[in-house]
Amino acid sequence: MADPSSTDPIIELTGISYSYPKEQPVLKNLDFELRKGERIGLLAPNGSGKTTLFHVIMGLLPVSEGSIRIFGRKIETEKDFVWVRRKIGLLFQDADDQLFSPTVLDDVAFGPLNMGKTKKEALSISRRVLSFLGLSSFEDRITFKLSGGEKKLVSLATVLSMDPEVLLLDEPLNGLDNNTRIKLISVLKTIDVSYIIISHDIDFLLESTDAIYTLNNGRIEKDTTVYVHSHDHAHMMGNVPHQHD
Amino acid sequence: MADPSSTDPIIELTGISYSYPKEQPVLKNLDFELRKGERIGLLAPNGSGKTTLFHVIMGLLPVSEGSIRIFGRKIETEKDFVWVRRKIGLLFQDADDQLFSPTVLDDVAFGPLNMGKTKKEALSISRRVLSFLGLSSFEDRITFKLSGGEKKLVSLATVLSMDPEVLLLDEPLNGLDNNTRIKLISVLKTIDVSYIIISHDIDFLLESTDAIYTLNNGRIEKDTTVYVHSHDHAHMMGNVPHQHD
Amino acid sequence: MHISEGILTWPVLASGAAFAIAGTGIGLKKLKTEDIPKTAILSAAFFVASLIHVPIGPSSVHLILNGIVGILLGWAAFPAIMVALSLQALFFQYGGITTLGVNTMLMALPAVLCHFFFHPLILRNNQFLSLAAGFSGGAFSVFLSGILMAAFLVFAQREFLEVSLLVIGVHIPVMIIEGIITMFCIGFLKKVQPSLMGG
Amino acid sequence: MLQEPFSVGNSFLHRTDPRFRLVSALLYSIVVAVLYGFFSLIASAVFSLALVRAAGLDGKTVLKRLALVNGFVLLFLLILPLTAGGDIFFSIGFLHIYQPGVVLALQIALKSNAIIMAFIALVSTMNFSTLGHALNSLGLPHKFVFLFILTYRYIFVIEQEYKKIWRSIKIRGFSPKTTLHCYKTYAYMIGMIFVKASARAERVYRAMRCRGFNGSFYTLAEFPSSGKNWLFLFFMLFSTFLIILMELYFYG
Ligand SMILES: Nc1ncnc2c1ncn2[C@@H]1O[C@H](COP(=O)(O)OP(=O)(O)OP(=O)(O)O)[C@@H](O)[C@H]1O
Ligand SMILES: Nc1ncnc2c1ncn2[C@@H]1O[C@H](COP(=O)(O)OP(=O)(O)OP(=O)(O)O)[C@@H](O)[C@H]1O
Ligand SMILES: [Mg+2]
Ligand SMILES: [Mg+2]
Repeated sequence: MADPSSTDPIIELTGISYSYPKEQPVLKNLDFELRKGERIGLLAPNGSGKTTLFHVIMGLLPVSEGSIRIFGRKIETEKDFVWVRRKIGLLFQDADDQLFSPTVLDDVAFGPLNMGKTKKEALSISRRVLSFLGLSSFEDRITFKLSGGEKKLVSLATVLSMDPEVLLLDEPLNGLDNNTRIKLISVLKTIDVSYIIISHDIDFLLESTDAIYTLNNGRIEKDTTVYVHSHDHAHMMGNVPHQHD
Repeated sequence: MADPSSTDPIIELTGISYSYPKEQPVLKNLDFELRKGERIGLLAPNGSGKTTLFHVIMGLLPVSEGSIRIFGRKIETEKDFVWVRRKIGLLFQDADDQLFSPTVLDDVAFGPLNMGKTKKEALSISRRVLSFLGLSSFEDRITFKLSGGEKKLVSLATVLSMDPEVLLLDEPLNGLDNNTRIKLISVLKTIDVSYIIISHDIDFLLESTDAIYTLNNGRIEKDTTVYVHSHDHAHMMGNVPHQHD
Repeated sequence: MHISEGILTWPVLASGAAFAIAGTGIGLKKLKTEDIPKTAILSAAFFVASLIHVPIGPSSVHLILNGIVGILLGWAAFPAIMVALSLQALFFQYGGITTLGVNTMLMALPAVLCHFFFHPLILRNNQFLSLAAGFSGGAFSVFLSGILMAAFLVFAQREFLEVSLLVIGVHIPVMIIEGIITMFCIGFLKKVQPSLMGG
Repeated sequence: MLQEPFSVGNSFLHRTDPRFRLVSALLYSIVVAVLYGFFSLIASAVFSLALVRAAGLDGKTVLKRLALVNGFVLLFLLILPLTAGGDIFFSIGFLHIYQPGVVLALQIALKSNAIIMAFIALVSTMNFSTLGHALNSLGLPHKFVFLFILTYRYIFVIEQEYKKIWRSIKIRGFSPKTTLHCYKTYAYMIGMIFVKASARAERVYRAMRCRGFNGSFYTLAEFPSSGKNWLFLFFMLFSTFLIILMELYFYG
């Protein structure tokens, strides 16, 4: 991978402030930059504004101050953000929020259709993405009835079908069982996009990103804390109840 | 702590089967026992029926077959379950489901009021529980504006204010940051109740329970798999991006 | 679709209230306690629908959805709609106390009729028939509400004739949009959660 | 999006027993709804305004609400003077402004605003748990109150589901147009809101049952029976009665 600092910035936030109506500011004069090829982790306490930051980047929350540049272009109006949303894919914190069509195929094809693809193109793109994620057999499943892990993977498919150049992943492993985690991690290793991952799981971040940032007092900071880091060893749990400390 | 196997069973399930209307059975001829003082973990894949099991114990889903005994008493009618719900507290998987009153204090006092306490008693119980959880300043916050972690703690307060003898905790750590996790774990260590915890986090279960079970094909089994278990060492992450494998 | 406070005369207000109370009484009687949460959901959805604007040409209209509420609830549409309208009055001061009866009538009566005409057709296994019934239900209920509204106005005051005609005219495009949306929505529910459609 | 800006406050009205407020609001509104005389109409508009002042509400917010609600009234104000017939008030070119139309339109405007202001001052100043409590103790059918309270709770659930689905639709490049694809998307969104909200409704109801809910509502809000409540009721009834007298004297 090329040294990121030498490549073009994809996302540039300067002096961003955001507060929910009638609340204290959540983001305060925040600066941030993501360059092509970078893979960044974001680890910060509950309520510190991580999700808010992602939603600001996508133009889902209107900032009061500061400037946003995406691929060098200044983003100001809703129309600009419509363009941004084709370049950047957001995986919501809660997979339940992402799916709304009756079947999986409908949902994955929704993005491409909005981008002006014909039905045929949209279908072939969707099938390709589903098969890449090993979800080909899911086409006709009812989205509402998928299990938590399945919903997460299909949500990722709906994002990937728009062929984004950057991914924003908001707690992608949340509530997933071990098999689904492993699958998701291997997918992240395969696809060739820049991404930012929000997670509370330091081991996962250490494994899948190149740098970890944190959010503190509404600003993004490089993370300089010492982490307790895990090394694995095998351990038998079983018929005999026993205690750990 | 007394050896649990010698104490009275609190929850006894025998031959329980449950299927959602027009679906395949989720629980099939399931047997399970929880004794006083026991602390049990339940680790099983997404969709295997863990949440369903908890809801069956609380009488929220009517079983078609099998028998339920709580504190030795045979539970059959809705009236029996009303009694059960005073003894057993359920923390829902999704905190959004649990909070429905406008303010935190209203919500925490809801249970005691329904149990026939006077307003004054209900208030003093609620304040006591909130202060025990370090949430005293939350009293007048609007429940649906809390952050994810705050909602979880307040949900726990609504359960504890009913003074249950057993807790059923459905993925209590889900989406919580490290500080909130530590807080919750320390609360679990302080309170003197038996509990069952559903979680996908093996480290957490190893630390806070005495035995781990799994759900397989609709039945509960003692878990005999070998777990990769973590030992901690300090690790510095910081200004210099670096890679792990 | 509301008639505001202060427009109708007392005989119209009183008879509207009387009919609405009767309808709500029947609805409550038929409503089983364990079905109240489901009814409340539809009532809340009816409330929120009025905040959703759909585009039509360069302009937009807000949704009404009394057709689908009626199809799914039957007589329970009366209490559901009355509750939703009370809350709208509480939150936005749309409608109001004295017009609650009239407004409930003009929304709920078409909804209940819709249930009796179209629900059996929608339950059929014939895809085309159920979609057609969905469209007709959505369009019919809005149309009838428009007619009822006009009728209430004209009963109150002969001079309201022109306003009434305008009201009916405005509702024609809304009718078509509600028809289309109800149709797709029924298709969605039949596929995703048939149990919501009742049996 | 959904807010109850008037329910917070500590005015005398906020502290009055909600049952007394509801009953007096109902009686007062019914009386105003049937007024015709300008004297009594203006008097009641002034009285309602005084109530709003007494409730100590933010004037700007109240005005915004009134402006919104007056849309329908505006329709009458614009059309009636042109179409009502009868005596011509004055003419602009070929446009005749009819006197009965002007009178009717003005009556409507005054009545509407008087009733709405009273409603804001007396009823919108309750939060929902007090309102539910009031409805309960006024003897409304149990099922109705239960439905009312649950609906209130679910409005926020549905609003949240709506916002979330809408976000998801937006990030996938959707922009509303008059096309079938667009209407279908709206229909799917509404269908999904129904389905998800029902599932959540079911779970919230379970959570309520877990905490011993059995259909009756208790509230922490205290409204001790005090002479002040009765004094308030008497004052409201007396004012309403005065307005009736005015109507009879000047119009009847
Ligand atoms: N719609 C909203 N209205 C008002 N305040 C909000 C809203 N959404 C979030 N907040 C508040 O903004 C702050 C930041 O929320 P955000 O969801 O961005 O946090 P987060 O870092 O993603 O937390 P978590 O780890 O729990 O997901 C919190 O204090 C939260 O309570
Ligand atoms: N209301 C429902 N109607 C129909 N099927 C349901 C319903 N709720 C759950 N199921 C199905 O029952 C099965 C078990 O669900 P349950 O929620 O108990 O799983 P779980 O083990 O808690 O999973 P997770 O780890 O994702 O929380 C799943 O296949 C699920 O799709
Ligand atoms: Mg978040
Ligand atoms: Mg679960």
